[in-house]
Amino acid sequence: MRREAIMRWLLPVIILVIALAAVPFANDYILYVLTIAVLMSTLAVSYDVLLGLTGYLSLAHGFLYGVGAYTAAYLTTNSGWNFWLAMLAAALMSALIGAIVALVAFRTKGIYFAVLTLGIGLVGFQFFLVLEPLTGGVGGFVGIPGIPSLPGLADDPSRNNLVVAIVLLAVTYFAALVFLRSSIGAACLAVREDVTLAQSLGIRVGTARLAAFTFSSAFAGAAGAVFAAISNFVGPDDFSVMATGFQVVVFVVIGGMGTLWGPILGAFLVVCLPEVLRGAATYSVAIYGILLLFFILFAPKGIAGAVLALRRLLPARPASVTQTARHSEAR
Amino acid sequence: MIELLPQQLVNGLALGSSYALIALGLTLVFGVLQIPNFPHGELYMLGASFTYVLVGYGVNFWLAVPIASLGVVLVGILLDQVGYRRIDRGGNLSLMIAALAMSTVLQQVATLLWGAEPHTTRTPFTGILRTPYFSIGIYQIVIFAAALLCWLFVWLVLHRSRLGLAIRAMAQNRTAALLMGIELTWVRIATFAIGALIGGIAGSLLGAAFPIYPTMGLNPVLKAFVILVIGGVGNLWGAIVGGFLLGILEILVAGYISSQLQDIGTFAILVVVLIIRPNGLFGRAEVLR
Amino acid sequence: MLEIEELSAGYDRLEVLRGVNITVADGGSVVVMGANGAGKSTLCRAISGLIECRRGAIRFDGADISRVGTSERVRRGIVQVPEGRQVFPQMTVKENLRLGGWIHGKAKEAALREIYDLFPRLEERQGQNAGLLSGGEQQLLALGRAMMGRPKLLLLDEPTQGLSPVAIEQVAEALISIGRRGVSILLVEQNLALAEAVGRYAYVLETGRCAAEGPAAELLSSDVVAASYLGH
Amino acid sequence: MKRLLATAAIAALLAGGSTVQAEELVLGEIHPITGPASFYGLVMSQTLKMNAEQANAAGGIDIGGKKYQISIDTGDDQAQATKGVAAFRKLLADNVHFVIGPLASAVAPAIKPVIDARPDVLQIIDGSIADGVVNGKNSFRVQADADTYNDAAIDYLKSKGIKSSAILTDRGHQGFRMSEQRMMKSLKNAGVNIAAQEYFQMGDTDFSAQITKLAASQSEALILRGYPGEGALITKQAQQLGYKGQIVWEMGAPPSTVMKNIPATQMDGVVNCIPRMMADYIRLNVPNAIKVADAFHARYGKDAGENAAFSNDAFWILTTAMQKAGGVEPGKVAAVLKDLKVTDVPNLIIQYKPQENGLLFKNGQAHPPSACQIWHGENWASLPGDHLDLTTKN
Amino acid sequence: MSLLSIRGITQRFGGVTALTDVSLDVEEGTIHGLIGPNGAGKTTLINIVSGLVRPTEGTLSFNGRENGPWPMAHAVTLGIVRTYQQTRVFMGLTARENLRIAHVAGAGDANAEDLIDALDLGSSLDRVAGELPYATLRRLSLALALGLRPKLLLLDEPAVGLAPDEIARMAEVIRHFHGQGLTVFLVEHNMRFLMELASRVSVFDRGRLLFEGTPEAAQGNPEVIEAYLGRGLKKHAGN
Repeated sequence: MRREAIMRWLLPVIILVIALAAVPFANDYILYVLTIAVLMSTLAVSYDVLLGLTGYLSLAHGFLYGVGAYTAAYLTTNSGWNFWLAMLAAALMSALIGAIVALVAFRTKGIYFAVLTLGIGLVGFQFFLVLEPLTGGVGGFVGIPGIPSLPGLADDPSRNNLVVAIVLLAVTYFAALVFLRSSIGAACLAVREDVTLAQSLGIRVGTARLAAFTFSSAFAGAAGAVFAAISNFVGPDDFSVMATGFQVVVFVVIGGMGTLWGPILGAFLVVCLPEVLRGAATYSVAIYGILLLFFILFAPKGIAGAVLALRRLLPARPASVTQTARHSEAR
Repeated sequence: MIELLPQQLVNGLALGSSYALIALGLTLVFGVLQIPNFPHGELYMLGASFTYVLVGYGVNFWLAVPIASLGVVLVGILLDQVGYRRIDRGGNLSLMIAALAMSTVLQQVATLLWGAEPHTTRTPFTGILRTPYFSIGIYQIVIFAAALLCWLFVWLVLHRSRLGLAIRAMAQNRTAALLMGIELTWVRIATFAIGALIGGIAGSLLGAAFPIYPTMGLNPVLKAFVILVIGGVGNLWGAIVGGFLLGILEILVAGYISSQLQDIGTFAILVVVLIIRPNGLFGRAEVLR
Repeated sequence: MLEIEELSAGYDRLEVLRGVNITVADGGSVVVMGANGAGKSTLCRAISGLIECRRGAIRFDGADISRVGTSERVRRGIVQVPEGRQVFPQMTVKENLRLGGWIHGKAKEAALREIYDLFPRLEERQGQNAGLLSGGEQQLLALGRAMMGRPKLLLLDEPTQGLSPVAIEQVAEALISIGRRGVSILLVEQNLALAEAVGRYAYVLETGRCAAEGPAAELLSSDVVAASYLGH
Repeated sequence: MKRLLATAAIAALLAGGSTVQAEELVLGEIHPITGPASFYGLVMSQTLKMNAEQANAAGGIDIGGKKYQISIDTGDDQAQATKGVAAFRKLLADNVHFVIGPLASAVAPAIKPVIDARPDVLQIIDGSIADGVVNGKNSFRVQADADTYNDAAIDYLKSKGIKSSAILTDRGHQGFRMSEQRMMKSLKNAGVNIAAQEYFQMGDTDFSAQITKLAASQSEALILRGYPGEGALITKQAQQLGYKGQIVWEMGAPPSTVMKNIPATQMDGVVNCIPRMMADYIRLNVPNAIKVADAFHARYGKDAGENAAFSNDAFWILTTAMQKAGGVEPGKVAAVLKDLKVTDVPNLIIQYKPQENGLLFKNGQAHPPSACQIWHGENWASLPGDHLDLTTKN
Repeated sequence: MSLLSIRGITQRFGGVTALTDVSLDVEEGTIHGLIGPNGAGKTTLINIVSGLVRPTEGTLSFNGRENGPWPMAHAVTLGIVRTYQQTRVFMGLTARENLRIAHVAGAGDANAEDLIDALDLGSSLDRVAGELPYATLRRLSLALALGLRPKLLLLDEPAVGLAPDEIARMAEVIRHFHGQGLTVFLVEHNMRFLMELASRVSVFDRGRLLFEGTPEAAQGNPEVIEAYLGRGLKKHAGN
């Protein structure tokens, strides 16, 4: 079996085992940090379907995550929906809005695409502030019901949260793998690598990109729904371009674009490192920047690339679904 | 409300000239080297911070401006040599990510050096010009003049100097420029130097009117990208006109629609422009005509 | 003047030149013929330093220049008229010419005068943007621009491509007059007529190697070239 | 196996050790120690640590007959919600049951659900003026609420007989935005006409569109609600655009911060209506204020800043309540807090307005008195007739 | 019966006319060559037939359907597939992934094993395309097109840049698939290669159809030779 494929299955299992093993022992704080790391991994995996698979740099992902969070918050709090139903609705809502954003944004490419999605992210953030009846405005959305207990975890909301987050990550990850292996996933790869060639192979470029963006939005929305429920409160700051929108880029680039499992590592590193380094936090943001710069300059395939290189056994280059950033010219 | 229009238009022009000043350097670098120099906002911030430090040491403001700007030039060249040069063939995505990364790093370095707390250089221009129709601060006139002068400066460099000839050649056709014996490295350095110089001057002057803090460049550079898209990539005059346009539009939105929608207005305009014209309002303008 | 020895060069995976040997004597004019894909443009790009030389050597005036940058090669006197002319479309004719002499510092009027004498058409159009010129005029401009660099060796990459017969004649005339001034010429061409008009010595390139060489008059009138093109 | 035994032995030793040192009491705090808001948060944290050092140096605090050495466990929230929740949960995981903070209005509502769910935790907010974060059961606040800020300004307008006012609000400021409706109502009740209402955002540098409109409204007063950085810029631009009425600030605005964005002369006559803070009490010669300020300066070599008073008071209110409860059980301490009288607490800087029966808190909210100051020369000065009712023993 | 009929195609770009009133037919089951000097408009014609660019004037009919040309995606579903003069494969993906994309994009009924064998890609499947030797890349790019099971394959200089032995191999590959019933429209500069394969050639010069006939006839046609070798500066000869 090829190394990349091994990693693609092995790594999530390792993370799952570690996380689940931690569940019975960890304290509230560790559970919370792990839950956030798992949620951010979900977000990173969903974003990798867009950035890694199509090569388009969108900065509106934080906004779509927020759409999911607010949708679920509103439905569970004000309309009394069941959480699971609300999560589904949040995913659909994010997918819908994501599709609209995509229809607008894919008219452009390259820097224009990045600037446009940045603009959409900023406008969206402002909407969270302004649409007070729906979002609570600057005060945030308060009193969001927690996640309903899974069997056996009734008296332990923190563990319950982590388990639900892990399940969501697993679902997202396998959905992403299925997406990647589907004909649309193949079409996305083709679009990323060479739009003209893809067209001449009869691939419907527009459909492929739209599907990737929508897929990515839907799972961002689901992650947002879980975030809202575990926090019981969401405020606009959680979904700003410079916070979440930029951070997912960091996760994916540091982790390794297009591998799906790399971004999980990236998210864990970025979320957990500052917690481990609490106290040295003054430097933490600077460290993100330096890490990001380091990876893009010297290891554009991210941690995943480094892991694969370490495990290099055959003289041939690793077979991968990854793109090296160098091949995603002219988007 | 309509009787306020002259004043609001002046407000818009004043705001727009600060945008134009910042957009000018960004569009130059993008036009010549196709690099989305996101850290241009941080060059602006450094211009302000250096001036603040110098004035703090008792240096005269008008002396501090050029010294600070030259300091920014060095940082600008460094950005290119450290960050962009080695991924020049890496494609758009790598360039954009490197740009975002360097932007963050510079912000953090500034935080470590000067703290997150806002500072201000004591303003040397406090006067106000009042007319029956509008009033305007002297510093706003200075910024307005600086925007036009910087544009003129860049224009003169590009069109009246040997270096400018080389820069324009490189922007229009890299291969042919190389065959003229022009060295890409020097054109890069010169372009980044000029871009950073303008960014530095912008920060240096605006820092005398506005608070100075590590993330102060974020908003302006976002606006500058909007201007870049509206005004046409590499179109210097477009940067000036686009800057004024955006300034006036923002003021009109805040003044006549709602000050809650000021930001939404700006970016809604961007979205609309890009929907109608995916390559910007003035198209993918002739690079550095 | 120019000695190319066992030169190999290409792009990424693709090796286009596979051990090419070419010599241009002082004041000589050499043509390199070959069908598309034979490696003619690659040869030009390798000589001017736009792509790196993988194996073999390029010597110019006795010095090995195979590791020297493009700019330095221009300074030493190797000036290329690139394929497709590549004028700077949004600059005036005069600015294009000034760029040709860029390495020699501020362009002197006398140098411009010389070019205008050679190509009076350019003087008429000196204030116009180069992008607005006709194909033939652009080719003359590219030639004039190269001459502003005071070349010792002028490299021409298919200067007749896409030109009308009249324009081709103008180019031929210009090249002959340039040759008379003692400038060495290396002309890469598909057009046999121009090659015959300009070249003294000829090489035929096929799939990245020299398939034949000899005095132009003999080689070009023989069937070798036609065979290479038409596959006889 | 040997190793396992050794581990167990160490664990037992540690457990034994902790019973020996039972007199150690850990107080948690949650403030932005890093990040953009660290400028405000750091001094608050330092004040708490200084208080603990002083109490320890004096032999500790006597609670129920035991002398407790106080240690401060710092949670850095970086003024961000998620970071704040993590920091807060870390404190809880460290077995901390008393938390002072937060400062940031992004953090306070985010940790509120956690506090509501943990009756064994007691929180005293010393910074955030956000709405709806105090429950009066296990979460209290010594900082003023937004209404206190608003009422101070309204009282000022009333006292000057001002009949119309324009308002300019930082629309990203949780406390000011959420209290807007209540403020409108109070203004109406006070007979003040709201001539115009506009917004800006933190980080904005150009306010000319809004000011042009506000100036055209010809209101007698202009109330600015937000942070002093923008406040100074707005004041400057308002003068430039010919605004003639009285400018009234609602912002914690130390002179050093104000001066950074506006020449002193342009500030002349601006009135700031806010709860009294550190600098006011120093100016009004409150002994504790001077004592803390001097100690702070001696300890850290810099000024304590405006919010130090709240942190200082939170510390003493909490420890006093523990003493009165005779133990460190959060539920009991909270019960004491509800009945705590202003005069019960030593070392207070802020001269809290006693509520019914002299109580410090009403529904968990303490009431720092507010007052207006006017800018003269290079500094804030008391308005004529301003005086202080000393309500606490010192 | 002709599979492809090109009728009156004219293409102008700005002021330049790249093709002038071109009409020609490609018979089913043939290898039809297209030659001409640089700038003759050969690639432009391929671009038009494949649907990459729309012609200024003119129509196509293909396999009994009128009213072409069709947009690229549609053309592919009708069975018109092209390759590019530059090597175009998905450089960042493995050969296997490249083939999977073609497989997915096509009807999915292509026999992948047959393709891999015929194009000798078996040993390169798990290597990233960007690292494969040039000749393998050329075959891979051909495999991508063939994976779509075209009726008509438009080949734009498949042998460019190849060494002589590799050219022979390429010719073999084309013949192999031609033998399976594929119609090929072949633009090529390498005349020897073309002559070996094509049963009929069209010669273009400056956007016009200059000659049509057998390869041998083309080689002997004075007009063709003139166009190709560009004689016409006789007066300078000997200068």
